[in-house]
Amino acid sequence: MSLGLPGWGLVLAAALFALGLAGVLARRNLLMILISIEVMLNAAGLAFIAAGAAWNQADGQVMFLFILAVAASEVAIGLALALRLHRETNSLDADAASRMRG
Amino acid sequence: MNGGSWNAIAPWLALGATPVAAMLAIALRRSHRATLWITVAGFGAGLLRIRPAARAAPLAVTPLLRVDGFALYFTALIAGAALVTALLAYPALERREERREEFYVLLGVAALGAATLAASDHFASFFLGLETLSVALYGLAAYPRRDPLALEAGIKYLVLAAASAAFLLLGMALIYASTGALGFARLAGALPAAPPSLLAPGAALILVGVGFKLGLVPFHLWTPDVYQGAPAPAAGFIATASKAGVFAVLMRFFFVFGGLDSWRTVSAVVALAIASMLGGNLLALRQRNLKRLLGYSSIAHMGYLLVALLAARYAVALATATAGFYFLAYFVTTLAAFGLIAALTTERGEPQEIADLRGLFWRRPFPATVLAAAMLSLAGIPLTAGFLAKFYLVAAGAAAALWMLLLVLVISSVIGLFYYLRVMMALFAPAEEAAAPLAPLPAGQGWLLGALLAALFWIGLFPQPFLRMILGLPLG
Amino acid sequence: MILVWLLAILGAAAAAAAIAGRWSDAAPRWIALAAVLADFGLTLRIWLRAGGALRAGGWLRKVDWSWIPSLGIRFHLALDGLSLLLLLLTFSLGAVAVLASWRDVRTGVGFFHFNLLWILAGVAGVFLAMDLFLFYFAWELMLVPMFFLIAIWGHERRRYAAVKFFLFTQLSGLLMLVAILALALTHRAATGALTFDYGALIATPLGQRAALWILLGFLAAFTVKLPMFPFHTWLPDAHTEAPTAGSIVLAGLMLKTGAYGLLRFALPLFPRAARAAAPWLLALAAVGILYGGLLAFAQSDLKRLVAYTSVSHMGFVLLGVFLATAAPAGSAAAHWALTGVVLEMLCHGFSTGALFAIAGFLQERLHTREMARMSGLWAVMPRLSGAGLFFALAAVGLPGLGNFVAEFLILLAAYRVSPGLAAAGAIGILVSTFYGVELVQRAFHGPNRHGWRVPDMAAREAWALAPMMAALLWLGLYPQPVVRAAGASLRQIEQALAPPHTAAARLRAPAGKGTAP
Amino acid sequence: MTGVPAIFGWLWLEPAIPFASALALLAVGRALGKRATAWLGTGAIAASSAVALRVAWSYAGTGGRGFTLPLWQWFAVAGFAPRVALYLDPLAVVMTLVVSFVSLLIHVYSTEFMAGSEGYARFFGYMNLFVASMLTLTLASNLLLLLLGWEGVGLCSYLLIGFWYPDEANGYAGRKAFIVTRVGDTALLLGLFLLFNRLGTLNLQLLMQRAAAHWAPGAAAAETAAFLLLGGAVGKSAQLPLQTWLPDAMAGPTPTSALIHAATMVTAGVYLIARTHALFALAPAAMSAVAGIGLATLLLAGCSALAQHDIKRILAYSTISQIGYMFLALGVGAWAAAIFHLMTHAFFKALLFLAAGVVIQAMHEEHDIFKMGGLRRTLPLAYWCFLFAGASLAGLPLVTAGFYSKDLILWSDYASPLGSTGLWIGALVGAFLTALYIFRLIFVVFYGPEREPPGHRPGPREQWPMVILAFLSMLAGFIDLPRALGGGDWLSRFLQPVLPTLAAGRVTELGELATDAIAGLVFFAGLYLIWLFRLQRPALTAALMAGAWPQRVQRFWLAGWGMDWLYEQALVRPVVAAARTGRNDPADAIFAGAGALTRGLNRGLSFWESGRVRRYAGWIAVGAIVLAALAVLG
Repeated sequence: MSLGLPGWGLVLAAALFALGLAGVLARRNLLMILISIEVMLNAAGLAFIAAGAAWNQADGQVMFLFILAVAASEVAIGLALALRLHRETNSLDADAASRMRG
Repeated sequence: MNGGSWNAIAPWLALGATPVAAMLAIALRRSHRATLWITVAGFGAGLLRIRPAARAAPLAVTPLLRVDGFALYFTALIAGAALVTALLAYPALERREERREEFYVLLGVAALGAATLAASDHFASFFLGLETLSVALYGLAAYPRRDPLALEAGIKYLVLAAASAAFLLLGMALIYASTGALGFARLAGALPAAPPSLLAPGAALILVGVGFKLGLVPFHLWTPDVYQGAPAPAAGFIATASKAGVFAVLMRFFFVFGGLDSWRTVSAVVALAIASMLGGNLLALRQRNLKRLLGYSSIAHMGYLLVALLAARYAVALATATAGFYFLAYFVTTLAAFGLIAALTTERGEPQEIADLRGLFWRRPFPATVLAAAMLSLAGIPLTAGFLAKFYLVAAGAAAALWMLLLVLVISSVIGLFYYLRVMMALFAPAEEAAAPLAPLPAGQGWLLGALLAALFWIGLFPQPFLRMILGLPLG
Repeated sequence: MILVWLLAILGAAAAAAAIAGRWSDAAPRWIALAAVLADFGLTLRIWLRAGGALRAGGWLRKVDWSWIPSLGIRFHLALDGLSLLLLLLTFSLGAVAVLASWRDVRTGVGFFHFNLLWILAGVAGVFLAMDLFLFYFAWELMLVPMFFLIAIWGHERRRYAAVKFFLFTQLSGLLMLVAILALALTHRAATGALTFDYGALIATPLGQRAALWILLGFLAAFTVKLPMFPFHTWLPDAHTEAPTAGSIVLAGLMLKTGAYGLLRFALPLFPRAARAAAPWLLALAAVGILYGGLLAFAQSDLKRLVAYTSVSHMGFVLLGVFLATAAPAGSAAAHWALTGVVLEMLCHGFSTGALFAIAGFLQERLHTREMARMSGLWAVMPRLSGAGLFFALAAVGLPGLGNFVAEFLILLAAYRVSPGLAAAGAIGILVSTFYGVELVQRAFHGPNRHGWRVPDMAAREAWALAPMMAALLWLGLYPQPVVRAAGASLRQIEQALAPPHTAAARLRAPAGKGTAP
Repeated sequence: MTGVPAIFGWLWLEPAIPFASALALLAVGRALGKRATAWLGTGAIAASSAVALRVAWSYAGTGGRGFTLPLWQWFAVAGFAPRVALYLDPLAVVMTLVVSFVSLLIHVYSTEFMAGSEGYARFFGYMNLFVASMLTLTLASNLLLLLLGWEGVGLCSYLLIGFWYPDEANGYAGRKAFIVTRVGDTALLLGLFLLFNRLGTLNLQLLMQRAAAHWAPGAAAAETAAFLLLGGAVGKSAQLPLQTWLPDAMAGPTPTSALIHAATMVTAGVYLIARTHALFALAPAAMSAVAGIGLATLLLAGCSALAQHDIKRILAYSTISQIGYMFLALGVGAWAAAIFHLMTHAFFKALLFLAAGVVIQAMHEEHDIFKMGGLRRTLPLAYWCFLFAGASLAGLPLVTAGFYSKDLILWSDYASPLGSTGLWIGALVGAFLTALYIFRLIFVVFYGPEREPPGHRPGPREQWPMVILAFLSMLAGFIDLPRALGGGDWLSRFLQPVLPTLAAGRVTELGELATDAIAGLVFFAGLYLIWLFRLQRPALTAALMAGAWPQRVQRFWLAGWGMDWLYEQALVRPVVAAARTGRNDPADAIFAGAGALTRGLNRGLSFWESGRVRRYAGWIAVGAIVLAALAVLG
């Protein structure tokens, strides 16, 4: 089975996505979680680029730009919240923020 | 962009201009009251532009947006919800926060995002609307600066929403890869030729993103935590506007593709519906925190709405009308409930525990009546809007012969009754068991809640004008 | 128009009572009493002026307004002989309920009467509604105030009882909603018009399978409310824990809405399906009669005992209703059974309502419902005890009191359908003796072991009970006016039950010789 | 129908007057004084009796036709249209006369007897309600109205047995009576359903005509109907197997026992069968059952009467036994003989109870005959009444009413086509037992050493009714003297339009006179034996009772042949146990289970909400996988 470059691009994107997801699940540090999310988002972006390449369209790259912008704003707010978390708990442990449950 | 187009997207423009104006005003001079009025005026303008826009509809504005009756109806709901939220938030912010004005900015941005979703006709606008909404909601959820629970809510919402957005994007990418199209209309044309090996997982991943936003089981876990941690007005907005926007785009998806059959996700949606109806209600059963309880309740309600969505396969018009009416009823009800919590907020915090409300009826009949009516409406008891909503929902389900789902709906809503009754029981507990007194109701809030209460009964008793409006605003 | 007034008076009085309750405890009571009596008078006036119209059948009064045209829903009320009788029961027991709670309820008097009147409005709405949506609306409308009545003014386990009541009735109600919609949509599929009108839906062409399923939805609601074994278990809790007025209204009226639903809707809408389901329901009815009676005998709580007697008596009602379908269409037996059902509804309303009132009066004085704490009350309150004896005997089915006539008619029909059923019912009457004399013995006879010294029946209490005594005697010795008033309505139900071909056959064959298909 | 006496239009007054007075007494009786109560209660019965007498007077000249007095349409539902209507025929005339006059006498007696008791007005209220119901029963023109009277007398019986309610034992006896008789009523009710469904009416006259027209003798429907009616009769008349309630019913005030549990109500079963005799005539098996039940009951109860200590229980068993005779008569088709015995029994048994009441009052509420003795001198009137009534009961030849009525039955047993020598011999054994137990009572109570001086002595209002009844016990027999003795059998002839006389009997070796003579011998044999054992040689009794078996038999008979025990074990306990087990409503377990299930699910699901964001994310991933799987698979 020949996937071609776009096909391999998708496979790479999926692998990156899985790595990012694994990071979200495995890391306790909020910063690391944010970075992992970034990896997931960019994996999706990579998939768009690969798909766009396959169809010879620019749309995939446009979507990637959107994703970049949005990811940046997500991280901006994420960092702000991380800052507040650190100020309140003196740590960046995401599990520390688990007072609400049940 | 011709004149018609401008007219058609005027409501969105008004919503977009509102936060900008508010930000500018804040930059000039911080005034809570002025910011509120600017916001109210902006949302009001958006609402006022709905009717002219309807005259121009249906119309595609750029490949990204489609302005039709359906989009306008949901935009009106969202703008209305934002307006009410702003008014409700005012006294609570006044009492508890030192930086109050940015709340309105975030609210405006969120409203714009939700409204964009309602009109989006393209993966790009879908994604952008969703993220505009989400990013603003993180801020709203975590708004109270001294409240660790709000922070926790914000963090949880952010991490999970961002992760689920990644799922959504990956799903879109997969579909794009298999069809080469991003706009819904073109997608519909390209679907039959597309290989299912990417399509099906792609659709499933999109469902993950949507399911997260709607709080469907098993993507619901954030819901109670965020509802509890976020300030009551923000929680109310999350419960209403954000869900309506996402549901609207889902509905349009359905409409454009003539059901989900071509997406091979019907059984997935059925599973989500059943899990959400049962899960939401079961989880709420012994909940003592009113806001968490409302969170679980919203999970169940979104499950109910999926029944309408599935019914759209067979009875599109009835199903869209159902969704429209259901959201109307749900908006009024939920805003009344959260609004009441907001209105009774003291410097110490919100009256979140059900125990805080014990015996309220005997000393403060009006707020107790509002909350009781909201509970009855959520439970779908006659006289209230919720009853007709449920009636409509069952009608849609019956028209589509979804008997299994209806049975689950019936059983789960009876389970749901149990916790609504627990709230009522607390409200009407004997006066001598009453909890500590709550904050007095500001006069403005009283009127606002009174209006919501009146609407609750009005819609429940004389729904004809609303029905006519909904039926006059079709998808198209 | 008068029908709207009946409801409007109750609604307005409810609001007035709620408002007046802020200043005065007495005002809501008088407002409620006046409203209920006014409605009673209006209804009685309709009866007195009906004359031959009653015998001719058809609607005596009707109102048909547009309500939600988009959904084909109309505000359609209509009154015939059956509704008339049940309305009279509603308003008379409503007055008793107000009188019985005169001293019983001391907190939240305004809101209490608001709820009470609201329930009565809902019940009256059920008895009048001719649009299935409106019917469901009224059906559900009475539940919330009843929930409040139990949950706020009830006894020790009121919360449990209130929630149980609400969940049972809601679950079954929702199933009926699904069935109503399925019926309306089937009708739309067949005719193109979406309507919930009784007159239109009755002609819906339905396959037997579909009819059975839809009937099951209706049955769910009606048999839970009735209640039928094994769905009765909400009833003892609700009746026991409710305040006196709540128990009276529950037993006297709310159960009747279930029976009325069966008569008005379940049978005429689905005659063939009802016939198919009849054997099962007849069996459950017989089980219920015996089960309820036996459990009543075993209770030690006075109200709980009376509650179980309701299970038993409503078993007779269910038996009668489905005998009408099991008997040959248009036969005399069907008419006996249905007439018996109507009489049983009225008599059970009075006798059980009165027993609950008496239980309430006792509780006011003794602060207990445990019969072990009573005993020998005759010595201190002979008049109240005598009244208790009277109503216990009515429950026991003593000839001369109304319940006997009702049960006799039902069992007479049962015998024609199946002697075994009649035997079960007759044994049910025997079992009623067990609990009847047990009640009298434990509460009123025996030594005054606990040395009670309490006042005998007060004038207000006598005023509440005496009319019910008179009514039971009247129904026992000369029920003919009631039989006549209900006759035409029941005939219509029977006609709906007759499949078209047998209806035609009946025209040819001599009267009363119709045969079942 | 020309020439209907105008008084018949007032027939309704017979039950109505007692009913009205009962209502008045029960509603406002407490406000009345004792004097007014007594006047109202007794006066109403007197008025009713006067009407009965006047009606009977007029009736005598009508030649035995039946008259129906329709009062109102009870209800009319699709062909089922019972009327409230009274029916007058010779049987009804005899019954109303007996009922109202015995009632009147007992009411007069009661005004004194009950003077010291609580609830004077309540007593007369119940008693008058009883009389009203009993008259309704006897005058009813259809079975439904008859049932009304039937249940009404049952109710009054229940209320009067438990009249002294503070004693729980009385309440128990009352409930037992009510429930046991209602067991029989259940059968009766079914009988009514059957009759109406088959014959289309409940009107007694029509019913009998149609039964004869529709059913051949021995038809299954006729048999079933007759058996079902018999069930009701057996319950009300305390015959096997439902006789157990009557001895306990003696807990009621003695006038009640005299009126309800001896003279009138308990004979309602006899009346019912006589009333529906045309139906029974079509049901040979049922007839045999009636005779068999009668014989078995009279023997069993006679034996039990012999073993009792309690003066009223002896009389109760005697009543059961005597009604057994009536059933025996009915069973062989000697309808008039049954009614004749019903009448004479009403007189002498009422008298026995009234006299027993005097004894009990004198003995300070002592019921045990072995604690009495020698009362012959101190209570002469009671003694003489016992002697007269006892002789009548046991059938002292020629001079007592009981002799004639019982001999008519004995002879019918022998001579009837349905009769047999076996039945006759059984009945003779019963007569022997009767002489034994009643003179045992008389000898123990009135002879021997005086144990205790009597307290209360009867006043005139107690004495006069007893005297009148004593006369009737002796003389009432002469209204139906057998022709063999030169009599006119006036009663039989009066009843003949309703109750046909015996069909031509089998060829008999023995004539009626011979059977009479044998019965007389049996009486004297019994009298001698008990005289020997009780008065002449009391040591014989002691010697006899020293054995283990006689004692065992005595205990067995004392306990009424163990039937109470048997029912307790076989019926009462299982039912009560079932009810107690089910007390908390087993059906609720289904719903409690559903509730527990939802609570369990809630607990289970709540672990999901761990509060940890990374676990939440993990669930999103799991959900994504599940959804993708669902999408890919279908």
